[in-house]
Amino acid sequence: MDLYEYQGKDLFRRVGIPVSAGRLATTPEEARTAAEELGGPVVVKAQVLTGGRGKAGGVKLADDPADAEAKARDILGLDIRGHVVHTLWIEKASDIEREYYLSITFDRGAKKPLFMFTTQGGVEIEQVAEENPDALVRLHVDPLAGFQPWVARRLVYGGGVEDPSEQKQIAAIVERLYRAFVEFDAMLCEINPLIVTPEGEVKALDSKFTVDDSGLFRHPDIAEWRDPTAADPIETFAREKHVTYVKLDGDVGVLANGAGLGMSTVDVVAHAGGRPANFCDLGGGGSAEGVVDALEVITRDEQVRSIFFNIFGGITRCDEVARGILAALERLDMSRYPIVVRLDGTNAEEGRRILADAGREDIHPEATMLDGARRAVELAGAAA
Amino acid sequence: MDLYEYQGKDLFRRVGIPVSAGRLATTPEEARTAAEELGGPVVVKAQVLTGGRGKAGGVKLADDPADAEAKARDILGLDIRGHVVHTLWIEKASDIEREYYLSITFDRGAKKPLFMFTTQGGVEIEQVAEENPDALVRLHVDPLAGFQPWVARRLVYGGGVEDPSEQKQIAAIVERLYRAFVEFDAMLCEINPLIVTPEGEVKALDSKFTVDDSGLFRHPDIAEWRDPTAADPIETFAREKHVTYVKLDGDVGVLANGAGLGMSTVDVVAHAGGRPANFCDLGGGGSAEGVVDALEVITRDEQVRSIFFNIFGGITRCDEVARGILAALERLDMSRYPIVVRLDGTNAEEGRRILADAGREDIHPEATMLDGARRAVELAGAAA
Amino acid sequence: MAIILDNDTRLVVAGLTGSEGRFHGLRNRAYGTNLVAGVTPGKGGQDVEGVPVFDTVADAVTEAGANTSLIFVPARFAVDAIYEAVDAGIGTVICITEHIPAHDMLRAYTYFRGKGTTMIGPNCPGVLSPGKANAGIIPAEIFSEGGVGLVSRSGTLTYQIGHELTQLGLGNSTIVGIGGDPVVGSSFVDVLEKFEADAQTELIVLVGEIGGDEEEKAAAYVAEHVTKPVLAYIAGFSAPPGKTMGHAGAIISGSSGTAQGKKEALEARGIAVGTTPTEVAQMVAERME
Amino acid sequence: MAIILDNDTRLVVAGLTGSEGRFHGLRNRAYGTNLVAGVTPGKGGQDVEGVPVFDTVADAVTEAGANTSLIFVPARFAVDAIYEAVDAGIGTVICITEHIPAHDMLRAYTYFRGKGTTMIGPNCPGVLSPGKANAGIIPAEIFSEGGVGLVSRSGTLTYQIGHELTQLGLGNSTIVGIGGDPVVGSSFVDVLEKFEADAQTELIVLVGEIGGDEEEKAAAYVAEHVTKPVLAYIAGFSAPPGKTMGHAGAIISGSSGTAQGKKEALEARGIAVGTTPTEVAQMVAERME
Repeated sequence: MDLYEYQGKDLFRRVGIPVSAGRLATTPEEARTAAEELGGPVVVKAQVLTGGRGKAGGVKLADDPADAEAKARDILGLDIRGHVVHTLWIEKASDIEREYYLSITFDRGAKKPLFMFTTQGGVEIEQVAEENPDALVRLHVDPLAGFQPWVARRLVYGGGVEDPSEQKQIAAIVERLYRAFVEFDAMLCEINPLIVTPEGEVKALDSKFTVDDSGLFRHPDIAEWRDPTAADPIETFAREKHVTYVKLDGDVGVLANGAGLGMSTVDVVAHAGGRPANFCDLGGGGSAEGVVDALEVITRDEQVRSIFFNIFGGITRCDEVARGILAALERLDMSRYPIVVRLDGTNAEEGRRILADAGREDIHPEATMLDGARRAVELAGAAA
Repeated sequence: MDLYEYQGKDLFRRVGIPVSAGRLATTPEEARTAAEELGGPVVVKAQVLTGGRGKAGGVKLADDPADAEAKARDILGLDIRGHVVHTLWIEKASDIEREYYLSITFDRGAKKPLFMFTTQGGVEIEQVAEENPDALVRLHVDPLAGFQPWVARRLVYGGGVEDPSEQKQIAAIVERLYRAFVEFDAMLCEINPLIVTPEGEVKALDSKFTVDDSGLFRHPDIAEWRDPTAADPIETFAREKHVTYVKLDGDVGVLANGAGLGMSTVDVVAHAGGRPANFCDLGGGGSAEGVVDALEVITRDEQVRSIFFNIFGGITRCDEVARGILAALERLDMSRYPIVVRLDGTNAEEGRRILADAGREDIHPEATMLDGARRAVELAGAAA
Repeated sequence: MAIILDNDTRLVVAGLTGSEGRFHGLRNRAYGTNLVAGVTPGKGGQDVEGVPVFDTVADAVTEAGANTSLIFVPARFAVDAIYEAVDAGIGTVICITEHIPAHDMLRAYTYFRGKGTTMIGPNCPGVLSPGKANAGIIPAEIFSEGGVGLVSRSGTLTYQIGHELTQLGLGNSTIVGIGGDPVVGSSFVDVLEKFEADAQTELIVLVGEIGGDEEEKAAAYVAEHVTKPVLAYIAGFSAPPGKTMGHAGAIISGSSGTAQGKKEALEARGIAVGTTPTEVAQMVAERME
Repeated sequence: MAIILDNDTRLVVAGLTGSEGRFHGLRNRAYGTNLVAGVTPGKGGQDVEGVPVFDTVADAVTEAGANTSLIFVPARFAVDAIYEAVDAGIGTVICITEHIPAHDMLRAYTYFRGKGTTMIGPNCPGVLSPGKANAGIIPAEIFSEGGVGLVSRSGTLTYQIGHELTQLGLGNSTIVGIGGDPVVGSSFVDVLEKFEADAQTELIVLVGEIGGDEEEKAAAYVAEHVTKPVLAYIAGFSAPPGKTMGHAGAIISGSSGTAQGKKEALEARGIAVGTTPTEVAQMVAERME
């Protein structure tokens, strides 16, 4: 689960990482009030779960409350890489002397947390890594031994920070960031930029924070932060129905059981010349009711022209899937969708017979995954 | 640092291990008041840093406040294995259905914390280990991975606890005891007995708690608990003077530099037929001032008849030690003590010359450790 | 021979008295796996269709000689079950449970790797050595014994490829589902090493997917250490960046973890990558002739 | 040859700019030890009598080729210095610092043992390989090069025995003070293993003291794995139970850890135990003839 800047900063504050004072606002008027309360110039920042908001005009300096209201009006409703701005973070403006970068991520390859630090902050870290790799200090932490003070020293001295007061402040932030990373089950905590003010104060000017979904049960307060308006509305609906669904931009609806087979099915549809409309994993259980829910989710996407069921039964029983398809056809308006069905594995024959016995013209059985994909692509083309 | 029962129970309470309500008392009157406040029958328990207080009459049941006052009168001032009772812990009496044993210690051999649990509680654990080893469950915890719930299950099921409510309560206590062990830098946390009341409630009826002296800087509140009245008065004085000193029961005062050489010197004095009065380590530095302090400590012991300086100079410089001896002779009343001095290692010749130049009859130089010990034993015998 | 599971496997199921543990445990036994024990705290002394249940894994080892643990307990208790198995001296741990917090697995991984335990999963379908033993949820009936070693991050995709192989008359030495989480107990490299050392395995099929860099590492490892032919399939060419595709580990972050990148890394090391499961199976058949 | 330290030793001193670190570090250099660097955070770029000082151990490894770390920093920072050295790839760590909390060392021990680091101490006098290198506070001038390996939990007692040996014309391969804390990086067994493998060492003297069971373990190890003659001395026969004798580890708990028990354990395995340091030296001289 990705957090908004203001949420990540809330977590930073909890572990003692310095951030600027700020207020949330969802209307230009609230932005004005926030600026009044904060006093002095403020920065009006779009809260969106994507990068590049600065270039897209989502971050603006405002000299006074009236200006804050005007800038808020500009930014609210902006579409930034497909994310519409509903929320603003109004923050006291900071003078910036230098911009650094600090992050800790989950290094899956090394199976260890990885710190990265550079004094070349304020730009994308990938760019630093590519153009000036020596300026980027990378350091792993042993997950059992945990954080040790030398880690902070290696980052700070290795990164070339020379001022002793800065060294000390950054070392403290490094240790606290590790605590945030572990305590909040984070997969990523990034501070970019980590700024030094003209007065020599170091603080986090932005936050990028990703929490492990599997760890959320330990953090009910963070789990409540999930913003249904942030995701695609169909994905939000899918989450409510407990259906694993990712929207793509095509016209062939895809259902499979299992994530790997699901990804492969999407690929094979593309390989057959089609454009998959989604990724959808029925999951291990694959009850008839689950099939109805998944079809309800998929058909919310108005682009869908045909549907391809690709089931390889293991725990999932093909007869159950077949019953689910028939139940959905009764309960939902499925008249627009030809359905291609490929069943194999557990109880596949029974499943095929159930569908055949239903004698419906809109159900198209196919014997293999590849043939099924081809047929679904063909039918989507015919329906377009 | 060993803690009193009431101090250990305070730490138990902090981590959530159930203990009975109680009050401290240092006079019979306070014991009466405590019993009144607690209500009902109480147990009056001598607070001493040694075992076997029960057999010595240091733990008594009192039916009412008047009885508590009487029992307190009996117990205060008792000498239990050389420890005089100054403090009592007045605790609400518990009905005991069963007595178990639970501890966690620092297993130096395995370099891991070691849990021990048995349902045969209430007796010395060494006895259980010897007579009924199968009844004692021993289980290590990996210090980096830390406590895992299965550890508690192995102890509880392995120990043969059958009641599910007891299993659950003990498992929780096991986890909390581990937390106490780590959080308070303990070397030993022992609950004996861990009782089950007739109502099925599990709680710690006693506590034995040893905190690592080197970890005390993290626990200033615990460090303050050190009771100067608990130790031998000369040892307490030595602690104030920062002299490493252990009182023994002989008449040859021993000073050496280094713990190993100190122990060895004590042994060699005994080997030479004498009775060492103490172990005393001058430490690595061995300044003249330190020598004066150590001599002041040693001569507080009225049994001392002669003193043996055994110095092998490494960092310690023998000339400095010699100067310290002469300074002490000037500043302290050392007239009763013949002093045997063996100097070797760094600046030994200069040290020997300094002593020789002083031309004192009460200083007896010897060339080897063994000869020095023999001479000191001989002089102690002559002085007796 | 085969790897991880064989005729010497003595399986204990953690969570045998739960509905999933019972269903799959007994299914594994019905296949011929030597299921010697179950573990459920508080249910020691009971049995599940004749399989004795113990309170602790240590008891299952001492009393029933268990040497392999199959974990079906819920996510919040699964990591504890892993530690328990490792500390009881179990040499092979297979964990089916999904949604284990990544930080918990990270610590557990560091711990059991130091102990030399073979761990498969979590969030995996398990391991099947056809004709010998099955531990997990892989539908054994669609596989037959043979010379193809199959290792995959995914369950159903493995069945799909296995099925295509079976239809071409090819069998498997062992099928290993390493799991789709960010931290899994055994990587492709770990399993490749075992297949390389296994006499029964003649050819290895590696089934990868987007996310992480295990496929890239596997490619490098194969080039240096594997003498047997290796073929591959990668799922997720159509996946958009930044979205997890069902598995917590299947996510493209920035420019890393893409299917195309993995395909190129594999091909650069001479490992042919099939475009569809069907094509991979055909490629295997050609090599095995 | 010798063990732990030899002519290939490239020493970095953690805390070289502190008074103790400077005094002993320079003394070690004066003896002939190849002191290549010091480490003090914030003092990188300075030097101590020509020895370059770095901010981090990693820099000392990269820039000065350090392979052995000698730690003189205060107790509260010493464990961090151990971790730092281990993670910087230092193969041998010698820690003189005393009063390190036992729990901190317990965790550090578990960590560095998993990495294969050789660690000596803490709370120890260091290591001396006469004629080659000295790291720590052992007064090197009283020792000479020879065939006796000496391992001890104590500092001055070691000097005493070494001195007696020197007076009998005997020299040492290496003198190792393993330290007097409850948890030390290398046990007697670890050092015995090295002496057994060392060509220069002809005979081993083990100097133990009350507390713990490392002497008992050493006795068992010698009986099974050591072909060279081993002699021993134990200090603390007159020590009362329950009192720490200077070293945090020197405490008799209940009936375990007594000098008599250790003596008996050693003698039961055929290891002669001298009654005084002088007697031990004489016994060595007899064996070395």
